Amino acid sequence: MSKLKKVLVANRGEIAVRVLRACREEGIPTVAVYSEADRNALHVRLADEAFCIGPPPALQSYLDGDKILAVAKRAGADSVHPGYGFLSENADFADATVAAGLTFIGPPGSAMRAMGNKISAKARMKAAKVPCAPGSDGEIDDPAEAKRIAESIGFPVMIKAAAGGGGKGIRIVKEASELARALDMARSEAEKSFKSGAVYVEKFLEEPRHVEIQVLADRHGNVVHLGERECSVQRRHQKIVEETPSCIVDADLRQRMGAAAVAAAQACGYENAGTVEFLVDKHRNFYFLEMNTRLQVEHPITEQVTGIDLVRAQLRIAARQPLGFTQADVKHAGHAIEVRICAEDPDHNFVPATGVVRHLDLPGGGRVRIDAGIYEGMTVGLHYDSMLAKLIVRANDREEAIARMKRALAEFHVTGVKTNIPFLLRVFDTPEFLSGKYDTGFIDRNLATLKAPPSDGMTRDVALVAAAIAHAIRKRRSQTANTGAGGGANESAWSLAARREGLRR
Amino acid sequence: MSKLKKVLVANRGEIAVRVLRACREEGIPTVAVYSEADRNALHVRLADEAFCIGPPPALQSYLDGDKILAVAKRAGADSVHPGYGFLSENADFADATVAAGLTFIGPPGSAMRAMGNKISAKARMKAAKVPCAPGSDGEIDDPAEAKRIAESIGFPVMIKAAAGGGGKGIRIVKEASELARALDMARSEAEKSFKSGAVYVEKFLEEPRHVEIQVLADRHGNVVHLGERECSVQRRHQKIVEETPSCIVDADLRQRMGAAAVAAAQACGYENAGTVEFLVDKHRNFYFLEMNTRLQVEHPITEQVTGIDLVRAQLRIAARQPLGFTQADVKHAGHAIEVRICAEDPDHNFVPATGVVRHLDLPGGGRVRIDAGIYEGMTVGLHYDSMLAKLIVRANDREEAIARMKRALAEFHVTGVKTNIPFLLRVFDTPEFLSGKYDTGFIDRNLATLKAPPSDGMTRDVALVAAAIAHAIRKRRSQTANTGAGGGANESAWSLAARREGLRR
Amino acid sequence: MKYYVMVGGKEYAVDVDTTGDAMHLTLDGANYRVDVSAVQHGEQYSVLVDERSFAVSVDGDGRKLALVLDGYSYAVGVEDDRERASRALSNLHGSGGGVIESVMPGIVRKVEVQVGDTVKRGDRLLVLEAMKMENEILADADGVVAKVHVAAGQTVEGGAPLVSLDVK
Amino acid sequence: MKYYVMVGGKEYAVDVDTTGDAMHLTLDGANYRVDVSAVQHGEQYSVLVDERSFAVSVDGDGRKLALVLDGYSYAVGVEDDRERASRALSNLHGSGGGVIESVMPGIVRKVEVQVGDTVKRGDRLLVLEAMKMENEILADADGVVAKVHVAAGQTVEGGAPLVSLDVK
Repeated sequence: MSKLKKVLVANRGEIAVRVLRACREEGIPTVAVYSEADRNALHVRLADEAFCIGPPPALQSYLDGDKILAVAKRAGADSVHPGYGFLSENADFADATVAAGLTFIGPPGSAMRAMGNKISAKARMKAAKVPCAPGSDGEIDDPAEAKRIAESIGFPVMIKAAAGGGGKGIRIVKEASELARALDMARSEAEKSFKSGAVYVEKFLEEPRHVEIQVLADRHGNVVHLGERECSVQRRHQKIVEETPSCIVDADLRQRMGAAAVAAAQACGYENAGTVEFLVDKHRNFYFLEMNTRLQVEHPITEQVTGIDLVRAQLRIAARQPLGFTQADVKHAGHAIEVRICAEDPDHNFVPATGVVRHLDLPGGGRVRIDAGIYEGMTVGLHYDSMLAKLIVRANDREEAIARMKRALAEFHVTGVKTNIPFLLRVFDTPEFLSGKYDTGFIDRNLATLKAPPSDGMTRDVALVAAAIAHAIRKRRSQTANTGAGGGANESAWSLAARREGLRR
Repeated sequence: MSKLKKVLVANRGEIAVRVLRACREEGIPTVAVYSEADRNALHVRLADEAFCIGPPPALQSYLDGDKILAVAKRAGADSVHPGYGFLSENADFADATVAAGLTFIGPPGSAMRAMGNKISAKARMKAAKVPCAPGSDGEIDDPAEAKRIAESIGFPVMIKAAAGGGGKGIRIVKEASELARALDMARSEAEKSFKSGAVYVEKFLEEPRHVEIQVLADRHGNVVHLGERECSVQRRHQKIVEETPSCIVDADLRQRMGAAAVAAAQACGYENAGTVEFLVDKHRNFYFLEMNTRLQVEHPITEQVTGIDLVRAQLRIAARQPLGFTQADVKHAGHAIEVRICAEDPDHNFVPATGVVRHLDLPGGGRVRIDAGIYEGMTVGLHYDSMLAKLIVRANDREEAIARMKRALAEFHVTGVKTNIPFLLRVFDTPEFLSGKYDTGFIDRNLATLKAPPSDGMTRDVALVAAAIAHAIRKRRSQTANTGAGGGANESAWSLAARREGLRR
Repeated sequence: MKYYVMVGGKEYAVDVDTTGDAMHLTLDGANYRVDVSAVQHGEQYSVLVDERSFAVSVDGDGRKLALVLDGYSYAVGVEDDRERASRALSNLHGSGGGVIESVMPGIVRKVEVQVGDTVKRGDRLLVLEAMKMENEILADADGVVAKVHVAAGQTVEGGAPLVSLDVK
Repeated sequence: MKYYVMVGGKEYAVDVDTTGDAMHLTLDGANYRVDVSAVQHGEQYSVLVDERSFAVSVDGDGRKLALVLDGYSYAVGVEDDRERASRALSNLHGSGGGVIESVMPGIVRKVEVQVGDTVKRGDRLLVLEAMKMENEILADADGVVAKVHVAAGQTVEGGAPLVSLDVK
C-alpha cells in the first residue's frame, strides 16, 4: 500500500496538533512550521522536526507559501497538509505544491478554483441541479449596482466575499441606506483576509438552518458522503456549537442532501475531504451555500458517529489509496456535539481575550474528546484566531449527549485568559436548543438568557465568599513576596496559612 | 421510570470521579466522602456534597462502613455506590446498607458471600458445570496440611486469600521449603487487607492467560454478558494493561465463556455488574478463577467496544429498571486497550513513588479516554493505592489501537511524581505483545527489554543536553530566589534569560 | 475581618469570623460555616459551605477578580476594611467620565474624529481591528471630542482610553 | 561553560557555547546547534537540535534530575565546572559503603536483626510495608550488622538508611 513519506503541516494550533496525531498514528514522520510567536506551541513539540518561518503576522509566516514550500524541500517532506484557514483554500498554493513535486493533501487547485469563487461555483451547482439562493450573477464593486440587485431580490441581502469562507467577509444589509458602508467594510475585510476584495450580493434567507454534508472522494473516482452536521448555533457567521445528526434531517432528507453533495463534488472534480454547506428552511428545502474545499473545524463530530478518521482518510487518499468502503458501508451511530472554546469575553460583547494560560483543567471520562492547541504557559495573543480548543462528546442519543456536554464543560477550567465556557454552558440550558428546533437566529434571539446571571442565591453567595477569601490570600501573598519570605511555595499550604492566620487578624 | 434520588459514593480517586460523572449525566445528586488526606481531591470538588469521614488510614475512613452509612443518612442519600476496593466486596456492608433502608448499588450480600469465599464459590461453580482448577477444598492454616495438599496437586501452587481480590494476598510457592514463610506472609497481608486471614491452596497454572467476562444482571432475571477482557499483562498479580477483544478468544470461545459467566452469575443470584475471571491455557481450555462482585478497574474497555455505559447501567439496575436489551443486542465494534498509570518507579523494582504532582499534561484527540483522580497540586502519599489514572484508547483494529496508545502515552506527562509511563510505552514495542501471543508470564519474560535503555545516540544526547541546561536554569533560579529577586515569575521568560545570561557567564 | 464585594453594580458586605474552629461567614443576613482550600496550585478554590461542595476558578490579582462557579462568571471588585478606609482618604477629587475605553485589545485601523468635533451618540469614532474582524467604535453619548488618545496603526490593550468626550 | 552529566554509570562532558547567535553544544565529539525553551511553566523543555524537535520533561532540583524523553526515563547527575572544583576540595574523606537504603517510602513493620548479628546475603533484615504490600528487605552481602537505623512502626522516606552492614 502506498504511503506518504513525510508530511509538512502548514498550520498551527489545534488543527496542526490534530494532523500531527494522525500522522503519528499512521507512522508517518512530520514537519511543523512555526512563527516566532509559536516557538513554544504544542504543534512544535509534537512534530518530529520544526522550522521557524518568520515573524508573528500570518502574511509573513503561515500565509507565506513560498517559504513553506522551501522548508518542505529542505526537510525532505513529500507532502503538505494545509489544515483549515491560512493556505488551505488557496488554489495557487495547492498548484505550487504539486509543481514543486510534492503531494498536496487536499483537492486539486482546479477544484478549489471552481468552488473558491462563489459566483462561478453557484453557476456550476445550478448546472448540476443543486438548488441555490437568488443573488447577483457576478462580482459587485459599485454601490449603485449593489443597490439595484438588492432591491430586485429584496432586502435583507448579504454581501459576501467571493473568495470568503469561515464566516469572514460577510455583511448583512437590511436596508438600502446601509449598503454603501457595508460594501466598503466587506471589501476591506475581504482584501485583508483573502488577498481579494471581490464581493457579491445574495438573498439573505432569514433564520435558516445551516446544515452541511461531509464528503470524501478518492483518486479513483469513489465519492461518498458521511452525513450531515448541524451548525446553526452561530454568532456573526462563526459557528460555536455543532451537532450530528441534525434534528431537522430525517433519512430521506439526508439521502437527498447527501446525493446533492456528492453531485457537487463530482461536478468540480473533487478529491480528498470536503464539505458542502447548505441552508435549510423550515419546510426542509435546502439551498447550496458554498463548498469548503478543506477539512472543517467541526469534522470530529462526523468521526465520532461514523468511526471514520477523516484526517487519516485524507492521508490515505493523498497517497492514492482507494477509499476502501462504499456509501452502503457508512453507518451512523449515536449523537455527537462539538463546542468551540474561545478566548473571548461573552460578558463584554465577545471581545477577544488575551493573556497567559496559567492553569488548565481538562474534562475526562468516557466519550469525551478534546482537540486542543492550548497548554499551560501559552500566551494568547491577537495574531491568530481565538479558538483555544474543541470539546466533543458522543452518546447514544441527543439527550445523553447534552447531559455529557454539560458535565464536561463544567469540568473544563482555564485561568489566565477569559473563555466562552460559561456562555456555552448556558446554550445547553436554553429551551430552544433543547427542543432541537433552532436556526441561525438562535443566539440573537436568546442573548438575554445566554448572558443572564445565575439566579441561585447560594451560588452567588459562594462566589462572594470565594472572592473575599481569594482577596485575602492574594493580598497576603503579595505582602509576603515583597518582604522576600516564601515566594512560589506550595499554594495549598499557603491557603491553610491564610485561613488560619491571614483571616484571623 | 424509577430513578435513584441521591447517590453516596463510598470511594476515592479515579473510580469515585467515574461514578460521580455518571451520576451527573444521569441527573442524580451526589454525596462524596473523604478522609482528611483527600480534602483537596477531585472527587470532593465534583460532588454536590462532601463529608469528611476521618483520618487518612482507610480503616478509619473509607473502610468504616458505619461512619459512611451515618453520612448517607445525614445527607439524605437513598443509595450507596461502593466503587471497587474498600467496602465494595464486603457483604456485611452491603447488608447493612440495605438494613438502613438504602439501596446498595451492587449485588446482594448473599451473592457476595457465595462468591466472596473462594472455596465455597468453587464448589458452586463445579455444580454449575463451570470448569475449575484443582486445589484445597477448604481453608488452610496449618503449614503441614498446606504441604500435603501442595504435594498432592504438585508444585508450583498458589496461596490465596479466601476473601481476596485484585491480586492482593496471593503468594506463589515453587517448592515445599518456601511454604511456611509464604503462608505466614499471605495470612498477614490478607488479615490487613481484608480483615480475614483465611487462605487456601490452589494449583498454579503456569503461564496461563487471564481472561475475564463482564456480566450485567438486572432485578428482573435478565442476565447478559458483554464479552471478554484480556488481562494477562500483570506484575505480581496486578493487571497493568488490558485489552478487548482477546487475541485468543474467537467467536466460539467467547460464546462458551460468556455462557459459563452467565451461569455463574445465575448460580449465585447475582444482580448488577460483575466479572467472572477465568484462566485460559494455550489449548483454549478455561478455568474459573473467581468472580469479582463489583465494578472492575478495567471496565472502560468493555464500554468502548460495546457502547454500554456500565456505571449508568449499574445506577439503572439498582433503581429496579430492566436492562432494556438482550444478549443479541450486544455488539462489539473495534478494539480497546487500557493502561494503568501508577506512581511507581519501574527502574527501581516498581517501588511506589510519592510526591506532589507539579504539572500534568494529558493526551487528547479522537478515541482517547482518560479516567483519572490525579490533578495538579495533588499529594501522592502512601495511604492508598498507587494508581493515578487510566488511559483508554479505542480503534478499528488492534494495530490501530496500539499505535494510538503509543501516541497518547507519549503525550502524557507528569512531573513531581515518577510514573510507569516509560515502562508502559515499552510494552507496546515488545514483539511478544505485538504478536498477541502472550500470557501472565509476559512481564517476567520480557523484563530486560521492558527496562532497556534507549539505543538511539541522538535521543540520549538530547537528554544530556537538556540535563545540562535544566541544571543551569535551576541553579540560577535558586540563586535568584535566595537574593529575593524574581520568585514565581514567568518560567518561560526565565528560561530565555537563563539561556541568554546564565549560560553566557 | 470585613470585606466589601461589588458584583453586578451591587455591594455586599462579607464578615469573616475565624475565631472558632471553623470559619463562619455572614453575608446579607445569612450565616455560613465555610471551609476553603486552594487547589490546582491556587488557581481554584474548593469551597465547602456546610457540606455543599463548590469549585471556584479565580482569576485576576488585587481588587478585581474574575470568578467562575457552576458555569457562571462573576466580575467582582473586592476591598477589605483597611483598604476602604485608606481609599476614602485619597479619594477627595473625583475622576470624571466621558472616556471611551477599548473593551478589547486590538489595532487601530482608522481614526475618524479630531479634537473639537461635535459627535452624536452612535457616530463612528474609529475602527479597531481584532482577530481580523473590523469593529466600529461608536460614540456612547452626544458630545464634543476633548481628546483623541490613539492614532491609526497603534496597538492598544483592553481598557486603554481611546477618545475622551465632553458630554453635553 | 562546561557541564558533567552522569547517566547509567557513565560520565559525559557537555560544552555549552552561547557566544554566537545560536547556542552550540559539544558532546562526545558531536556538535549540535541547539535551541531550548522552557514550556509548561518550566516543567518541560522544548529542545530543537538543528530542526529536530524533542520535548523533555524534567523533574528534580539541584544535581539530581529525572528526565523523560521519547518515553525513556533518565536518572541523571549534573554538575558544572565550579561545582566540580569545590566538591573536589571537600571530598577528602570518603564516605564508605555497606548502608542498605530504603528504595521506597514506607512503614517499617518488623525489624529482624540487631547490632552484632552475623547475616548472609539474602537473609531477611526487616519488613517494609508500602501501599498495603509487605516487602522483605534482604541483606545484599554477607556481613555483620553495624547499625540499625530504624525501628518497627517508623515511617521512612525513599533513600533513608535502614541497616548498616560491615561487609566481610
